[in-house]
Formats: sequence, C-alpha cells, structure tokens
Amino acid sequence: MYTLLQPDFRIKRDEERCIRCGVCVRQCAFDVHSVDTDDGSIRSDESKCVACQRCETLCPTRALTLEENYHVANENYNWTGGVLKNIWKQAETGGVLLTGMGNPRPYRIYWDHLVLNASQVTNPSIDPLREPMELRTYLGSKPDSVEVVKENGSLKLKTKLAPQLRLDAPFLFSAMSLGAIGYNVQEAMARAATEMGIYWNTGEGGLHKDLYKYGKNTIVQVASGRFGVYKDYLDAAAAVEIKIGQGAKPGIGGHLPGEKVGDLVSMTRMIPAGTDALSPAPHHDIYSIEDLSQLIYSLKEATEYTKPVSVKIAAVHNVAAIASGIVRAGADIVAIDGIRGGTGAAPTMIRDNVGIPIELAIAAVDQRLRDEGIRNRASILAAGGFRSSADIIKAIALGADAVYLGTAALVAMGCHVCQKCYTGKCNWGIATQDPYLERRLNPDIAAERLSNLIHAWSHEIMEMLGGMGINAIESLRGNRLHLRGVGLSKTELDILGVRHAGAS
Amino acid sequence: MKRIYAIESVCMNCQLCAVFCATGHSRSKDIIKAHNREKVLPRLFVEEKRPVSFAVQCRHCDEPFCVQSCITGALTKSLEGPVVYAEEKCVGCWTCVAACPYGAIRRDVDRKKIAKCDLCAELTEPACVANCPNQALVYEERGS
Amino acid sequence: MEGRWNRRYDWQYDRIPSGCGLAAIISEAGRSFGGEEIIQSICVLHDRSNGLGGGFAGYGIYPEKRDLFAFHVMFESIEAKELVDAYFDRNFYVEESGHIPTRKIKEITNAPLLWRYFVKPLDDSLQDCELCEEDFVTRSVFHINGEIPGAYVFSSGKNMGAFKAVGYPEDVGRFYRLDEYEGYSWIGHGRFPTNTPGWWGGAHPFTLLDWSLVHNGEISSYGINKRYLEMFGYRCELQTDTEVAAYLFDLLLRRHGLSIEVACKALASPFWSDIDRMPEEERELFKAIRMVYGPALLNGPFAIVLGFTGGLIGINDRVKLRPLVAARKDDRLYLASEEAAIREISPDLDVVWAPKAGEPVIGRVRTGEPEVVGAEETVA
Amino acid sequence: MTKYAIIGNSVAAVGAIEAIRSVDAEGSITVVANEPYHVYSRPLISEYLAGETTVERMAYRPADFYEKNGVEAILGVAAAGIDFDKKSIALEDGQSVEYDKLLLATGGKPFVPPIVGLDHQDIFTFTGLADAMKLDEAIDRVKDFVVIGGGLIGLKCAESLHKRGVKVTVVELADRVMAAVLDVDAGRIVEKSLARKGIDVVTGDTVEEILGEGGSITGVRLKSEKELPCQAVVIAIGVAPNVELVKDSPVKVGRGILVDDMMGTSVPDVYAAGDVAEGRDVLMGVTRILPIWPNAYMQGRAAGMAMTGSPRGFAGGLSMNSIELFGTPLINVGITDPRDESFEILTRSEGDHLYRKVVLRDGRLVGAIVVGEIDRAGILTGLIRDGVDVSDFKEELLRSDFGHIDLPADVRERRLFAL
Repeated sequence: MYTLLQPDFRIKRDEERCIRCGVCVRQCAFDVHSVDTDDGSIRSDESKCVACQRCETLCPTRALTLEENYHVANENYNWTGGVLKNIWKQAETGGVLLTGMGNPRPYRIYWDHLVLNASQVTNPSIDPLREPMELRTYLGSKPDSVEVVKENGSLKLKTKLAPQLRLDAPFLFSAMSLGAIGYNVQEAMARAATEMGIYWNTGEGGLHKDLYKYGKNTIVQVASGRFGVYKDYLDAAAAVEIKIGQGAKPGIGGHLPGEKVGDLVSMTRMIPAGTDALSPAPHHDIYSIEDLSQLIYSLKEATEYTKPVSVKIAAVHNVAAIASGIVRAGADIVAIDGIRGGTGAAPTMIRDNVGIPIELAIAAVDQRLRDEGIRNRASILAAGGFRSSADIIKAIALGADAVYLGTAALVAMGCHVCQKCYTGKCNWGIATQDPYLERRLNPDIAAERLSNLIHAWSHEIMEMLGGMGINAIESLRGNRLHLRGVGLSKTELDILGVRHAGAS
Repeated sequence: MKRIYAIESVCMNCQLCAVFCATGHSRSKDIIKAHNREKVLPRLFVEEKRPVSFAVQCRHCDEPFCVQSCITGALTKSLEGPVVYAEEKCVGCWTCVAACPYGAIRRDVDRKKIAKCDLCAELTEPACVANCPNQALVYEERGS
Repeated sequence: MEGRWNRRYDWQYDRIPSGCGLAAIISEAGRSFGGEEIIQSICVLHDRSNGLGGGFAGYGIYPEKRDLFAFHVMFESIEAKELVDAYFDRNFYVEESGHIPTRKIKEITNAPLLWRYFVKPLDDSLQDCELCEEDFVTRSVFHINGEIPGAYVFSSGKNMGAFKAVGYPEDVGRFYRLDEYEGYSWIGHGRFPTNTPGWWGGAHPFTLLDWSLVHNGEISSYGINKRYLEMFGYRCELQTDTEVAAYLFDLLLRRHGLSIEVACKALASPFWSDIDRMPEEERELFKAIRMVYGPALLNGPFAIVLGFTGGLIGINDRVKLRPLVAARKDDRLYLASEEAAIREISPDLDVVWAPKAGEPVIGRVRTGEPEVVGAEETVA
Repeated sequence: MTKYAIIGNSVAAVGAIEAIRSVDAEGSITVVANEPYHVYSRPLISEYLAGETTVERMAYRPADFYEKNGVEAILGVAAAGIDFDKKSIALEDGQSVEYDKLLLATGGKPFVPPIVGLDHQDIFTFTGLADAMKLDEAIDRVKDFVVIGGGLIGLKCAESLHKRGVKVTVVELADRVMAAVLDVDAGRIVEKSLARKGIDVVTGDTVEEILGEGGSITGVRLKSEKELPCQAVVIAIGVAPNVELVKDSPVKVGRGILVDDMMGTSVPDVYAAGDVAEGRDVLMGVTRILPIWPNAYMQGRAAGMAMTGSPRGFAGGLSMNSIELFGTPLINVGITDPRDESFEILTRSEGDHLYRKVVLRDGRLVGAIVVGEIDRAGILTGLIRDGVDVSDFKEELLRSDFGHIDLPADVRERRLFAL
C-alpha cells in the first residue's frame, strides 16, 4: 500500500566533510545509507531512519546531522503529528502499534517538582571526601526488634535475621531478559554489578550458563512464562524475583518472536529454537494473593530460606493495598515499576496510558506499610525512568530502599532511545540477537561505562547526603522532611507526604 | 614486544581503524584532507564476512618473511622488534606482498611503493588502536 | 487540629536549629544533693543559650511519692485544666493535685498555669485496654498533648520531674525553686533557638515516663526517626529532634528491652568500615543492629544527655560534631558541653575526658534501689 | 672465538652475517668476493638498466654494514682455492684466509648455451651489476635487441631495454614465457601485456646462430630458420651454480652443492647457501636449486645460525616470485603447473587482467598463480608454506579478497595471533 507517512527525520550529509569511508553504510541495520556505485558517493534514504544516531555518532568527520522532519503533518493541539501518523500507520497495517522503551508522554514528572534540603550554619554539612559517607543498603525483611543477650561477657545476637541482599550503593540493574537484550549487555551488567557491589536482574529469560559465575550479584526472575527456571537457576542467584507486572505494560504479558530465539536464547530459556516465547499476562497459577503467597513460599522452600524473594508489580491505582498484600504474603522485597518504566516491546497505547507515576506509588506504598506497621518487613524497590542521582535520592527520601535502573543503564551503554527495540535491529548492539549487531556492545566497555555511572551517581548522592548533614543513607530513607514540593497541588503534596517549598 | 591484536568478537566492521590509520599516515594529519585530497592508503586491511570482521596489520614477525624477501633492503627487522620500512628504498617489486603470510602489506600502486603498519612509531599507541570505538584492537605484549 | 495551643508553632517547631548548653550530674552512690549545683553548673554556659528556653530534670526528688506518676502539666487556660482533670478522674487515681511551686522573678514572664498531679492508673483502665502501666501512661501523655487543646504534659515519670520555661536556665531554676529539691541525678539545659520566640513546651528536657532528654544539636534524620516511631504508635507532637530522641530511647530500652550499650549503638551506630573489621560474632550483631534500627539512627550533630531512673547517659553523634565533656570525682559523674561548667562546681576532678564519637558515657546508681530500666549491666 | 669465512657477497652472505651476529658478537667474520661492490641488490639491475635507480640506491644494506657487523670484507679479490683440511682459503692475490666455519655463497653464473656466433661483440648476459653497466653503455649504439630466454630475467631485461626506447624481441624455447613458473594461461596474459607495449615475443623457438659481420651483430637465426635483425643479443636463459671452487674437492656436488636442512655440505664446518646450493624443496620433496632472492637470504640465515652452533634449520625452499611487467603484477608460488592427476586445480579469470589459480594436493594448497589483484596473495603463500588443509574452503581461495576470514575461526586465531 502506498504510504501516506512522511519520514520522521532528515539526514544532512556535508559533502565537503564526507570522506566516503562508508562507516554509516556498514553501521545502519535499517539500510538507510548506501554507496552509489556510479561515483562512490553515499546516499541516504531517510524513510527508513529511526534516528538512533549511530551513523551520526560514528561518522569520523561529523559529516552527518539528523534533523526532525519539520512538517510531517498538519498538526494541531489535538491532532498532533504523532496521532496522525499512528492513524496512517494503522490504516496501512491494521495492526496494534508497537513500541519500545519508556513512556514519552508529558505526564508530570514529580522528581522535577521536588527539591532537596541542605545544611546551613546550624548544622554542618559533611564532606564525603573527608568523612565516611555510607550508602550501604540491605534489602530484605527485618524484624521489629533484635534480641541481644550477654554471654560470657560478650554480646550475642539471638534474633535470626531473614536473608538480605547487601548493596554497596542503592542501585540495581532492572530486569531485562536475554532475548530482549543481547548476551553482551547482560554480561556487562553482571560484571558491573559485581564490581560495584550491586545487583543485576536476569529478567524472565533465564540465566546463561556463562553468567552463573556472577550469581552472587544476580537476581533471577520467575515470570509467567517460567522461562529457564529450574533448580540450578534458583541456586545460582542471590535472590529470586517473581514478576507479576511491568510498568511499561501493566496487565499484559510478553512476546519474544521466534526469530529472536536463536541457539543462545533457546538454551537459556529452555525452549525450542525458533519458537515464540510467550509470557502470559497473568501467572496461570496466581489468580489471587493467596496463590502468590504459595509461590513465594514454594520459592523459599526451594532455596531453603537462604535467599530473599522479591515480587515485582507495576504501579497501578491501588498499588499501596496490593503492596501491603504482597508483604503479608511473605515477600521480602516489593519492587514497584512506575508508568515511565521501559520495555523491549509493548503496545504503544498501553505503555502510554496505563499505570501511575512511580513517585506517587513510592509515597503511597511506604506510607501504607508504615500505617500498617509492616514497613520493616519488606524492602521497597522503585523502578521506572530514573534519570539521575537526584531522582534516586528523592525516591529514597520518599521511602524507597533502592532503585532499579533500566533505561539509564542502557543509555550508559550507548542506547539512544530510538524506541525501536522491538525490531531486533538495535544499531547499538543492545536490543538485538543479530550477531552482526550484537558485537557492537563490547562488554568490557559497557561494564566500565556502567561502573562509571554507578560510581558517579554514588558520589553525587554522597555529596547531596553530606549537604543535608547525613552520613548514612538510611537516615534519608523515608525522610521526606528533606524534600519540598515546588508547584504541586495540595493533593499531590498530601500523597507525597511532602510540604511545599517555603514551609519550614 | 607490543603488538596489535584484533578482538574479533567485538569488531563491528566500522573500519574506522583504516580511516584513522590513513589519517595518521597523511602529511596533513587532517582526516578530511587525508582522504579527499591526499588519498592516503591505510596500512591495514579489514577483513569482513558478516557477521565477522577484524583488522589485520603487519605482525612484525620474529622471522619476517617480508624482510628476508625484500630485494632492496627497504624492510629490516629492528632490534627493538618492529619490522621497519624505509620507503625511499622500495621499488615496488611486491615480493614482500607475495611473502607476507598475513597479507598485511598494501601496494601503493600509483607510487610503486608498499604501505605497511609502522605501529605509529611516533605515537604512544597506534592510531587504529587508539581510535577503535569498540576496543576491538589492543596494543599489548603477549607471550613471545 | 488548627488553633490548638500546642500546635501553634507546629511548623516552626519542626527542627528549630539551635545551639545549646547542657550539663548533668549523677551520684553513683545514690546520694541526694540539692538542685542549686546543676543551676550553678549550667549558669557557666550562659552564652550557649539565648534566653529562649531553659530546663532541668531531677531524679529522686519525690521519694515519698515514688510509686506514683508525677505529671507536670502546663495549661493555657482553665478550660484546658478542666478537661485534663476530667481525664485524670476517669483514668487515674489522683493522690495529689496542685500548683508546681514557683517563685516570682522578673526574668520569667508569661508563665502558663503549671500544675502537678501525683497519679496512678486505675486498674479498670489498664484492663480495658490491656496495657501495662507505662504504656497506659504513655498513651495518656500522647492523648493529652495531642487531643486536649491548651494542655501539655512535660513530665510524667515516677520520683522525678522536669522543669522548664522560656528564659535562661539559671533563671528557670530559681523560678522553679530547684534549690528546695534534692535528688541523686540532675540534668540542665539552656537553649539557643534561632528563629522563633520560645515556647515553654519547647524548652528541654523532653520527657516521657521517667526518661528525660536534653540535647544540643540538630538531627538530620529527624524525618525518618519520627516516621519510624509513628510505626510503633508514638506521636511526635512537638516535632522536635529532642522529642524523637527521647522516644527512641523509650522504644529501644523499655519496649525492645535492649541494653543501654546496644541502644546507643543503634542510635549512634559504628561505621560499616568498622563493623567489617570486627570479629564475626560481633560483626553479625552490629550488622543486625544497623539493618533493623537503620531508621532509628540519629544522624547529624548532637550531644545528648538522657536521664532515667537510676542512671544517666551522655552520648555524641557518630562523628562528634557537638561538644561533650565528661568527668569524675568520687562518686560523681559529670557531663557538660564545656569543661568549665564542671570545674565551676567541682574544681578538683579525678578525671576529665572527651567521650569519643558514638561512645556512650553511662552513669549508674550502684547501690540498692531504685530499679534500673533497661537490660543487663553495662559500663562506661 | 670462532673464525667465520664467507665466500660471496650477496644476499646469502648478508643473511649469514645477520644470523651470526644475532648470536655471536665476538667471532671474526671475513667476506671474500670477486665482485668489487658493496653488497647490492642484484634484482635491481633491471631498474638500473631502465634508468630508474642508481648504484648508490641499489645498496642492499647501508654503507656501514660491514663495519657495524664487524666484518672484514675482502672485495674484488677472488678465492682461488680451499684447503679443507687446513681450513684455509687461498686468494688469487696470494693471501689466505683461515676459518673455523666456512660458508660457500658463490651464487650462480649465467648459463650460456652452445650457440653459433658467440664470438661477436655486443653479446651480453644479465645477472650482475657489471652486466647492467655494460648494457647501459651499449644502448646508445644499438637499436634492436634480441633477448634469448623468456624467463624472469629475460623479461625484466626486455622491459628495461624497452623503457630505454630500443626495440626488443624475446625468444623463448618453451611454448610460453616464464614457463618454469607459470602455466599457459598466465603466460599468455604476460605475453599479451608485452605485446601491447610493442615487445615481440617468439615462443617455441630458439636462437641457433648469432649472425654478424666483422664482429658486429646483424641478427639472429632461429631454429625455425626465421631471422631476426638486431645489433645486440642478451643471453638470459638462467643461471648455473658457481661450483668451480669445490670441483674435485670432498664437497659433494649434484647440480649444485648438496646441502642438508642445516645448510651443511658433505664436509664438516662447510656450509653452502643461495644460488649455489642444492637444498630440499618444501613441496617437491626433492633437492633442487631454487635461484631466487628470498630463498638465498633464508638459506644464508639458516647457514649462519648453524655456523654459530645454534641451528634453527631451514624450512625448505619455496619457489616464489613476484614480478610486475608494464603494470601487470604477477605472483607465483610453489607448484603452479603440475601435470600429475593427483593435483586438484581451480582457476578463475577475468579478461586479460585477472587470473587466479590454486593447486591442491591432498587437500592442501601447494601452489598458486595470482595475476592482477595480488594484494593479499601472501596469505596463500603462508598456507602453502604451512601445509594448511584448505579443502573446506578451497573455492574461496579464488576470490581476490580471500583472507583469514575465510578460514575456520580457530585456525584463523592461531594463524593471525600466534605472535
């Protein structure tokens, strides 16, 4: 069918600068660039361009610039270009609109309406370059109190604590499955997590044998497809996470098309090569909270109560009550993924319209668990679009124990957020199983970039903590007095449990 | 001695190694001039057969066939290790091209000279290695 | 809740930054001495306060009524007192009720009605809510302070009492006639709030049951300490650092039954780098303390003196950002912000030292009664 | 302290000197040579003749080579005889040189067949600098040359003469030029490239008589009775090993001096290398003379190592030539034109400018001809030299861009990064 769609982008090639080295040609998996065999010049077909910026970035003479196509449609406030293009696309294909990454819609980002406190005069700020500054965090269920006895003149702990995950900084890499992303990406996360004393999460695609050696820093996921779940998988991990939902697509399952199920994915997921990997929307053995409890305890039994069990849900309207139920069902960790959480593939309408912002979810869940006196019984992990150390420290002040970094980790490794993960043609070698593309993600480099990011953000958090006169992260956790709202309504402030800036 | 090694598993066939090699061996050292005016040849070959690719440079052999074959003495094995090429002595007989088991010597046909990797002797790290965006080339001492 | 007397400064009283002076004396032999000594000591620290708050606590001051809870209450109005009287009548046996003795001095003005009750919970009341005496008293304090407009309980322990006002501490001491009391342990405090006219209830010490706490510093972790306490049913009405510190001690020592040493390690915990170097058993203990009591960690600069029946604790934050000096002479343990405050009353000391960051100094009556709160024996 | 003596001063001698000095800094080295020149690059005599280089630029090693390597060079003095018992070389000027270890690197001498009329003037050979100088000097008075021999030397000589603007005709006995190293197809390509430049090539014929008057040449008469007018003749049929010094000595001689893989002759402490030596051919499994430059260096080097007592051995000779005639580059390696059924032959050609042939035996590459796109042909040489099994990817060998990438990953890794 003749397409009514205009290209989204324009590619400008500065012929003075172009040295016809062909980097752009070889690097574009969407075949945008090609050599004109008549004169050796290079031409570009922008209709295929997804603006991943691979060519722009690698062009050694910076001969390429990408511009948004200025006038793709006669937009107005209601009928935006995006809306029109979606309709044309669907009129041409009859299909559900697919997309990748996180929600791009302009829902309020509360992080940008929350400001942090700092000490002045009456309270010295602490310089993390001179004084200890502690970010260490333990995730897991804590008792209300500890019992200590004195035996033979020395103190002894009588209370047996539930298993905990030790984090040297309050970050984890989000669940991203082998299949959604390439092996190298997982290896990079595993190595960075190991180096930085944090954790990565397998997602629901199993754990490749070669990554078992990073098990101590690995959280393995048990999702509705149960891919790759077996004894060794559970044994290899530091913790097990039951995935109920995902912020980018609450209420729906996953679908890895058969063409991405090559030998590696097939082996790891334990499904035949070439078959579609379908994760059902619900777990078919969890139709209620008591079913969840059974699975939690099955997994605890299977791992002999040596590993914390996490339950991950999407932040939806009654997230606080659900989280409370999950804690009471026996989870050691509740992971909440907000509406800006990313994905390898999701129906656009769902990604863009279902769920609630993570800020509100953290605040609601933390308060609810406190109201019920069970906040200590589970750690709260927050996920969904964390962009900076400032977002993270604010999340912690709202009540999160630590945060999952998905998109930020991918961006650190090179992702340019073109949202075409679902095509499997990721030019950055991230969301692909194509061996020609996959090798672009050098795990050595990617691991270093991740470690650098974690290092940088840790340090920024230390600086901000020190500024507040705090030298241990637990003194900020849930300490909403260090936050003030700017430009928020009373309702929003009430839900966030934060005062407006100006109120002392 | 330190040699250049390609790491095939992460070579992504961008061939920027060749671009920066040529630039580094140009008179101007300007990437655009080097290619659009001077037309400098890279001192390496990128082999490619999707999905695999890698760069091949002179291996600076311990017993270099090229040196032993060179009819003019333009190629010599230095005590420090590198196989040194004196361009002014080369007459373009291509015997070294026939002899090099790595296929690492390029013919500069117009000038009747060969071009081969000199490890960017004046730099701390060869240009191809320094500019590889994916660290698919390393410059290091291994074993021998 | 609006317009409530004790909520009037709700926002302002949230963590008023303040510099302060504090002093404490205990006779570990349990010998009683007059209140003038602590006044004399804190007087030296005059410049550490600004006249906007001073206060004391004395232990062993009501020996005849040692089995009764001594409630010190300030009232804004007669109506408030009537409501409190009615509350006591419903829930307590009130053995004695009357003015707290004061003397009129020009330095102390605008005094609220200051009243003292010696009471005991009614058995029926205890049975109704299935609480022990202490929890019932705690709940009553929270009820009066939170629900009865114009009333504020500032002391609720047995055989002890807190005395506080807006003014310099030495004036507050004279106002309350402390020279007429005798006790084995005394705590004094002078306050330097920087942003608001003082309110009588806002002066130190803060008390609950027989805990009394004076504090120099600013607790940056206040927000989470408060929310943590709320999870255990505490209501931090005054929103001050000092109040949460007092309640935290109550929670850890009385309700969780931790020893003073362990409680202090929770409130001013060692650094992970130190814990990592400990022998395994100790390491696991401290790890557990930090994991479980992370929200109770008092983070930020402070020097705190906590008084309780039969004892005294002085402690600094874990990096020692505020001054605290300790000294001994014979059976006496002295604590003060500055050594001068101690030398003033005991020039010839046996030993003087600056306690290390996070290391508690504990003074304890060694002989006979009264019963010590908290678990097993600990030494300074 | 070992006394090393080397007779001959070309590439094999240099190979030996460099090898000896890599191990033994102390021993004395004496080089004796009848040629008076500093070591020069013999193959460059065609460039010299073409006027493309100078004697100075032909130096194979820098001027201070002997000095730097502590070599006593007795140049322009021929060795007259060797007393193998006394280990002494007698020189033609009456001196003598004592040795502990001796290398015979006397090279080859032009082979001159029995032709009638060899007594005329302006009959040249083309193996040394002196030959090139004589030809250079003759060019001014000669308009037409006949070059006898269409091998490597003959063709290079013909090309140089042509560049100097004289008319050249090449006469070759075989049915094609470079018959020793090329097959018919490749030979034809070369012939065509010569023809395009105006060099006549006569194949399947030979000169029987040089015609002339009063000492001056007027032409040649071929076996076919055809006569070619010319004023000069270059005899460039090939070289024969220069074995005169060891005639009637205990040193065993076949076609050349017979050597083992350490370049040792039948006489202890006496070694031979280069065009004079008859050593093992890596592919043929027989001994033969391989009069090519790289071979001479490698043999010299192997001999030098053996003379110091730390033998490395010689991997065996490998026929390998690279030649470019009028812009058509050509490489041959190993066995290029076998007649035996046991060989498998694959070829690919494109017009007159591209030709590629690979010869396999038992799945292994044993020979190749590459005409035109020769850039990576050395990879084939390497595969031949190392006897790599290529049967799985033999078709790929014909691609001009054949490379390591066509090898199995493990083989590739080993071959590329063994160092």
